[in-house]
Amino acid sequence: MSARDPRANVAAVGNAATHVAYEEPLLFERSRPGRIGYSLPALDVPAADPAALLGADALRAACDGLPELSEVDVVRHFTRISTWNYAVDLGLYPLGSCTMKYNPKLNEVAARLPGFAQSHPLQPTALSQGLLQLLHELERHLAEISGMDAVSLQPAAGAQGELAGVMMIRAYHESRGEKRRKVLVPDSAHGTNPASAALNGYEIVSVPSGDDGLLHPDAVAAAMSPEVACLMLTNPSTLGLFETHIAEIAKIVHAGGGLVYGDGANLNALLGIARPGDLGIDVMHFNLHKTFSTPHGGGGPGAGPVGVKGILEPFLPAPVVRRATTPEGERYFLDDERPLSIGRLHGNLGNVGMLVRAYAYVRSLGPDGLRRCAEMAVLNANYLLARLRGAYAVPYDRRVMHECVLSDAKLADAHVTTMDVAKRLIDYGYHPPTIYFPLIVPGALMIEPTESESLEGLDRFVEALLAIAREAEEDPSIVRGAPHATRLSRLDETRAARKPVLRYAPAAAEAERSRPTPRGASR
Amino acid sequence: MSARDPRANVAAVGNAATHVAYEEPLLFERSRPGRIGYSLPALDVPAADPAALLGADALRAACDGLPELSEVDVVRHFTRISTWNYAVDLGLYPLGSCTMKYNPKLNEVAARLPGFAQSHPLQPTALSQGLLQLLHELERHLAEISGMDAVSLQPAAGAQGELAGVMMIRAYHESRGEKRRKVLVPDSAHGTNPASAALNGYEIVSVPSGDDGLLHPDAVAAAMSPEVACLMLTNPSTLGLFETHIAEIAKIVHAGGGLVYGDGANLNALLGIARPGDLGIDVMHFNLHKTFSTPHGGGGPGAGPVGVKGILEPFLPAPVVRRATTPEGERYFLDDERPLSIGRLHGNLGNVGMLVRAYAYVRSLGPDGLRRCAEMAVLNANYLLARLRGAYAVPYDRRVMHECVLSDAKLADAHVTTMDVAKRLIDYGYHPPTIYFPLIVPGALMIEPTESESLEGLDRFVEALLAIAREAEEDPSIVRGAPHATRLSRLDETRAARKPVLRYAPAAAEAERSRPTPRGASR
Amino acid sequence: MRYIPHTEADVRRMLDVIGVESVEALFEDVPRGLRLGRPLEVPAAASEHEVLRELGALAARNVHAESHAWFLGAGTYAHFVPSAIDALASRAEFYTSYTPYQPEISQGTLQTIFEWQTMICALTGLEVANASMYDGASATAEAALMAMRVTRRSKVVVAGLHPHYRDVVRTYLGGAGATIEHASYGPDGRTRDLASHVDDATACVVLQSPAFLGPVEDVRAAAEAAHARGAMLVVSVAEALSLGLLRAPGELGADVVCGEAQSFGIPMGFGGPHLGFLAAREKHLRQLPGRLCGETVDAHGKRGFVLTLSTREQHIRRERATSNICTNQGLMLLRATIFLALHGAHGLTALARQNVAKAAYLRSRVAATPGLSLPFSAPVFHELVVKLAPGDTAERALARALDAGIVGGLDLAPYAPELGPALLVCATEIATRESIDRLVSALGGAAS
Amino acid sequence: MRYIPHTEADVRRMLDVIGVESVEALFEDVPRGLRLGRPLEVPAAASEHEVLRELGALAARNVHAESHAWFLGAGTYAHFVPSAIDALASRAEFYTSYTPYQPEISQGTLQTIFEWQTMICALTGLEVANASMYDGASATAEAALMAMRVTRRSKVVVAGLHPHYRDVVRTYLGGAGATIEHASYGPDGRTRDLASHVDDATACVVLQSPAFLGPVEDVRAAAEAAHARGAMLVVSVAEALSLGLLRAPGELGADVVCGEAQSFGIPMGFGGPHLGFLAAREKHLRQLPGRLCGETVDAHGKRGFVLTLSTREQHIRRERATSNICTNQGLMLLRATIFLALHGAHGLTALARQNVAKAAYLRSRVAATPGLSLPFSAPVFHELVVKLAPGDTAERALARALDAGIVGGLDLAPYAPELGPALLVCATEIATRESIDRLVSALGGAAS
Ligand SMILES: Cc1ncc(COP(=O)(O)O)c(C=O)c1O
Ligand SMILES: Cc1ncc(COP(=O)(O)O)c(C=O)c1O
Repeated sequence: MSARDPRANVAAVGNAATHVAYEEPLLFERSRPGRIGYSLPALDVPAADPAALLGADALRAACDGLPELSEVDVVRHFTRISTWNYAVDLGLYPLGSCTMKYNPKLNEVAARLPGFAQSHPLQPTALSQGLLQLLHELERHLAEISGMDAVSLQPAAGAQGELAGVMMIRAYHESRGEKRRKVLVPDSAHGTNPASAALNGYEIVSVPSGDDGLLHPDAVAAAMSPEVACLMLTNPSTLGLFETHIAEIAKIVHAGGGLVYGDGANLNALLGIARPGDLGIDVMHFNLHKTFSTPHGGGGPGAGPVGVKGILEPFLPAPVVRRATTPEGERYFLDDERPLSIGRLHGNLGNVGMLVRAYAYVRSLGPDGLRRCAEMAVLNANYLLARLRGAYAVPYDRRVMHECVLSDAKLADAHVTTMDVAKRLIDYGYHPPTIYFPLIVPGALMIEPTESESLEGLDRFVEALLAIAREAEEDPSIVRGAPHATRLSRLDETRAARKPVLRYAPAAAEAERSRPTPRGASR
Repeated sequence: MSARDPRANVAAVGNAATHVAYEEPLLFERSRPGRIGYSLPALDVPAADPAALLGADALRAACDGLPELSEVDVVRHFTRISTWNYAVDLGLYPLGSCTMKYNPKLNEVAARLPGFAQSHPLQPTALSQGLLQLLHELERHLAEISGMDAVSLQPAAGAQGELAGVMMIRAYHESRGEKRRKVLVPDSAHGTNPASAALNGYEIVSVPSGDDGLLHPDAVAAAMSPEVACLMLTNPSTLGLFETHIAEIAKIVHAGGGLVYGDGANLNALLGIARPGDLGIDVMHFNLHKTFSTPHGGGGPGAGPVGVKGILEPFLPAPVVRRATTPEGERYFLDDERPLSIGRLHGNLGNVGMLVRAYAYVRSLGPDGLRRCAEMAVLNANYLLARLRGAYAVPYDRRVMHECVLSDAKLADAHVTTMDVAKRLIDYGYHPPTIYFPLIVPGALMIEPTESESLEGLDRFVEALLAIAREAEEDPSIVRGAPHATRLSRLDETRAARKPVLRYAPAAAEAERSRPTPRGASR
Repeated sequence: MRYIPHTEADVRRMLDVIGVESVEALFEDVPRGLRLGRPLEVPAAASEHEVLRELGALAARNVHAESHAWFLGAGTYAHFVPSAIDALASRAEFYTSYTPYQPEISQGTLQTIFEWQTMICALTGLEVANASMYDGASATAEAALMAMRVTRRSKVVVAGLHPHYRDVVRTYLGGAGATIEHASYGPDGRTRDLASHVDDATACVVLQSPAFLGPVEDVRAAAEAAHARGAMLVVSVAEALSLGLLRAPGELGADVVCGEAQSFGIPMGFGGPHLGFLAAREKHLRQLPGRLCGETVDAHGKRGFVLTLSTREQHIRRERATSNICTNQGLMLLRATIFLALHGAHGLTALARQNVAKAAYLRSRVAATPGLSLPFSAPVFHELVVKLAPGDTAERALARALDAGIVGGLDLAPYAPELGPALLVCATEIATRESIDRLVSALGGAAS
Repeated sequence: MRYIPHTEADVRRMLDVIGVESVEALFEDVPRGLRLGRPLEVPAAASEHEVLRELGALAARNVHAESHAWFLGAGTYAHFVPSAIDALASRAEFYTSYTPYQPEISQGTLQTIFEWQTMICALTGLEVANASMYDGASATAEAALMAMRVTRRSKVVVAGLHPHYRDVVRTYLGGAGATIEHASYGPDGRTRDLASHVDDATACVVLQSPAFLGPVEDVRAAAEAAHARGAMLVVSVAEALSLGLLRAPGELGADVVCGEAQSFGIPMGFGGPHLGFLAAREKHLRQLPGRLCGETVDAHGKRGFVLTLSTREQHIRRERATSNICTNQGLMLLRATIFLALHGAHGLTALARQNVAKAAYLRSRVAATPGLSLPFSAPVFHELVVKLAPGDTAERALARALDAGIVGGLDLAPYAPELGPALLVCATEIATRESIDRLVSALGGAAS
């Protein structure tokens, strides 16, 4: 292979290769009239005439626009396109802030038990005692792990947990006759924080991080006022740093009558080490799809339970699961008589299937295992930082927790960007890290290895990143043109946004594909 | 892409691409002392000292040579290496004689029901009535489909079915005081036929096929003698041809006191159309992993039930499943009192998990669906033949059944062989057909599309084969050097056989890899 | 621990590279006084087999749709799930991947989303659909918020809504200063006098059809009532399967169609994870909440898909985003897309017709049973209200059904006490004639 | 039919290309008189849901290891199967592929086989292992045939063998003109006087250890007895897990080690599919039956794997092949390889030790229970014979156990009637102390 062969270094790292892959059109392009992929039992009741029952005008004859396919077609379609995805089960998936840890197979089996998967949220509670007990125990475990007093499992993801949390804060202030209008959000925060606060009608006040990347008490004090309902902070922060001033900051907010919301996305770093509830946080969410190993599913479902201190308990989403000791033993029921509750957030009790998985995870790890997660996650992140420090810029170079944030500053001379490094990593057989976040780090590469990665796995990943840094110097166009090993080369995101094509339309698809496309139009 | 780019035509056919793939060492190379991938419950009985119980000399301390891995390692290892495989769920898998039809997902669910998967072959039959009923009904369905009088589900694959069948033939003759020493096997037969007969101590007499590829009565008559225990034939034959003289041939064998064994590997072509039992066949095997959709599993497990006419029933493998009508209703039991039985072939009742799948398949298709399989399988094979006839040589060009056999005769001038065409098909996104079999066709390409393939799927496959034929003329080295799109290029099978390395040995592996390897050493 | 690969030797080597003495030292930034200093009080780790046994025992203490004949719906429906769905959704490439931020290595997920968006547009009769919401309830709340943004009005009229959806809408809209008005049902069970609730401050009418109590609503009339005052019509479909038979609400005038697609291949799962969907007209695209997947090309002009228009979203727009949603219900979207691909243009309609036939048979049996009655005459899809004999109670009727191996429906007392003792009963394609007969005789059993 | 994609339009176009009028015409080579001419008499097609319901009902009519506490072994063992195994073996790339004839597109399967061969060599203490046999019984038969080929002798002495294995050996060897001699067990339960059966015509001794009735046999002594007369020693291991603790038979003198690896992650499945294995010394490689996978390089010198030495096999060697086996138990080999990878060098031993401890506890409880007795003193792995009280019967004892929710073992009457009323009882790691206590009290219950 020549030095210009984009596969040269890749082969040296020994993690990636190319292999035959399969093209696959859209379902609609595979469709043929009359093909069938389903079966229905013979109707054992008199056939009803929907037109007579519902009026012909209310009906459609068929679902035009849906494809017609055999089961074979459908199975192959999805099997083939699945192979275009990267996945945790294929390797290191270092998306910072996302905690792409291993998703245990045991959890998948547990969640599919018919007594969980085939049960109905409205069946009488006497007939769902097993599930209610599980939910109640999971609430207790999460409360213990976080140092909170009570937990609601209803929120379907972290952002909905935030929404619930801020709502409780609002309800709390309102219950005290206070109308506070502002929420403090550090400039390093995840976008869901301000968005969730805004959904509550709050005005967002951005609090700048200090030069060391940390949130400083004086910055919070400066922003604090009687208008402030709460501070939303993330600890460890999105820079992967433990907010060392958290106790003092919480004191300042509390002194001003405000509350402290904790974004629990990074809880993995603290399991068994420290508890948000002990750090001054009044309300927080958990991302069970991060810390508690439930799979991300290509974009969900997740689960975002919310935990609160006692003062906020009356405001928890309704209903709540309760346990009662009766003459027949422990009984679980749903309590809907919650006059101060912010109300329901979910049509039912939440993403229960994910809660079952998280429960299985807590039971599998126990106290020692949970702590070991935090320890090894932090060890991994610090090891990566130590090994990459020379080749990549480290904007805030200090001890990190579960993730480290690098940048492309050193590559600027070669006109190689974080985007290029990310895409080139794909050629080396890795999913890229989170990029361009947090926003306060220009060209951020946010790397979270999680505890699931072994030393030699990290070493191979480091080799890839070091090789890319060398390539950036020696042959930057290889990096800028990446990925080279994928079925599709770099995709034109600008074009997608400028002229949105958001669904398949037969004619449009034809025209689209015959239109000459300018090479290199993508950034 | 230049004309020499091996991917050029491939892209035009639109079936294949290359994509990033993942390298993966052997389990042993991933191993690290102290890593753990299992969990055991805490021991709830007194710990036993095996050395005291069994004697220290009888024990080992640990299983040296086994790797040490975490669950994460193991999951990734097998997920990664799985992506190097082709599969029915990825596309057309035209292995002739193998009937790589779609493996319904329903069958996989059914076989995993705990009442099937977790039950024990020796539990009292009163506690296995559901399974025994299923087995009994499957026997009846197979008997009806094949026109046989009785069926044993014991054989674990086709070859074991053959073994059982020939054993019954031997037992039959012996029961009549006859010691016949020969078995007639057509030259087009699968290797298991002579091997199974030889295992029975028979001498094999090869019967030549006629110029039209068919077995002719005169050839059989010429080979027939009182020494002949049976003729083993395959209908449709391995050339994909219906043996039109079968009735007359059977008559000749029967007249000579012999029996006719039917290799049922190609039964798919006859479902609902004609029945081996009506064609003069006395005993046959089924390959449930071919005709009845059970998955091939990368080399099994299969299931090879054997069906017999009444005269052979007493010789069936023991035990057999029986039904009795009792005052409490139908009851199923195992009958082991079979004095003439050839005995057991399997430690238990056979590959029951595969039998459950086959049962689900028969129930899903019903009489019409089974016949439709045969019809569409035959339609597909004839369509392929019609479209490929121009570009590839057709040694026996006549109406075919479920498969067609081509050859590389037309490519000889270009020095392109069947092996080359097969490997080049991989670049086009297909598994190659069966090659160099049947042995009577030099350079055979034996293509069995099965009924699972759609018209447009066949058209794409035809385009690939036509493109390869063109390449063979225009740029044969591309074909000879194939595959180009795979992680590994063509493998050196000669070297593997000359100096067998059949297990991993750390030192050997090192030495092996550092040894310079002659390029182009493979054929 | 089998999920964590580190050996003690690994840990040592890594600490050396980092240059610290101990793992403990890595946590030096955590002030001592803030550390936990004791083991967590959660149960000790159990082995895989023990965990499965424990969970198996908990699972066994819930009735479910395989243990009992099933007539309980009310927003969560017992339909058959083809086996291919779980087989495909269990591919690690789908379920252990993240949101497809890096398109070159996520085309499997992205193409699926694009296919889903296309199918939801076809089913709703609208032009743009997003890549899922948490569930039908929050999708409905987000739809109302969207209408408020589009119209810059703050009143929302709701009709026919599942009471839980109503609650969630109230919760979500609390921060936006909305007022919510409920239109009630008339004697036939359908929403009445909708127009009287709509005024110039009305952002939208949110109409559920089929309504919570079963009736298929008059979407066209609702659209006229809303549009007459410049309000939008949001149609919420808590049973997406009904779209297989009923005319697309978009064709009848709905501006936004949202709802719950659990019926498309997703197990009931004690209420979640399910699958919210939301579709709208192209002109409102910039106000749409949630993720969107769009078509584009790669550097060689080959078609591919990317997440797009993320300037609407929280990670770019932050407090000015159209929603705070981030993680959504991706894997459920995959399941539903597979379901729709399997059923296709005709299968979905055929399946919907079976549901209608089962409910019609149930209705006829109820009508013929002394003691039971049908309070509403409006046509239904697969769910209807059954009034019990005077003096009977829903609890007793359900207990009789349970004795017959049947989960018989929803006790309406907490939701519609005005109906007296009544059940909401749902008959899907999985209800056999025989089980319907047994149900009806159990429910009517008070009379005997 | 959803498995068959052809539309009527497709069929028409294809017939046109072929140049025939009808599908029927394609079958013109099938003489009219030989055609069936009527629909097959199998039940009409059922929908997917109906098939699953029907099979669910059939499945529900079998007891199984999740419905009952389990002490029945006798060659098929109830062990815990880690969840990762089914997750991985359910990958379509593994289970819907064929035997890896085309190595460039089958490396996943081939590398797995190579790993399996390596691990079986490690466990047996031998040098070459094949890619599986149908089951332990046929593997044992094939091993005996192999010994006959190697030694060119025809007498086979069997000892300690599972009666079903014995039957299968007899069946397989019938065509080869072998004579089979049985060595019986002595007072401690172990094989006695083995040497007295071995003579110069003896091809091999086939010794099962642990023996069918439980005792761990003296492999070294058996090797000496066999080798003394130029015969080979075949050790058959019906419980592969015992190799996790017991010294590798190859180290003790066995020439061939074969057996059943169902315990390595394969469900009992009413007896199959299971996994036969077979290992031997390198010098006998050319006589080995079954498929072999070997290491090689590709055209660029990169390591890869292929099926090799197929000149031993039926498809090349035909009637002179070492075996007729073709399709074997590939997917079960994958499961077992995953199982061994998860358990590894130490886990397998730890698991085996738990089995020993459970059986030791069972033994101690039996010894302490009036009425029950232990006929044999030889050490066992996890299975042992329990003699019932005089006057009791195995059937009654098992019925008492069943009443207590326990499947209590194998009635030995058909297999070893000389023992009187007795059971073969197996306690694996899944047996809890509490269930062992309950079992023993149920078995001893005749006394009370
Ligand atoms: C720091 C942080 N906060 C909040 C969220 C939102 O969580 P979810 O995606 O579960 O809604 C994320 C997830 O990406 C996050 O990284
Ligand atoms: C014609 C024919 N006969 C027999 C067999 C042997 O069947 P099995 O592989 O199931 O043992 C095969 C399988 O390849 C075959 O194609």
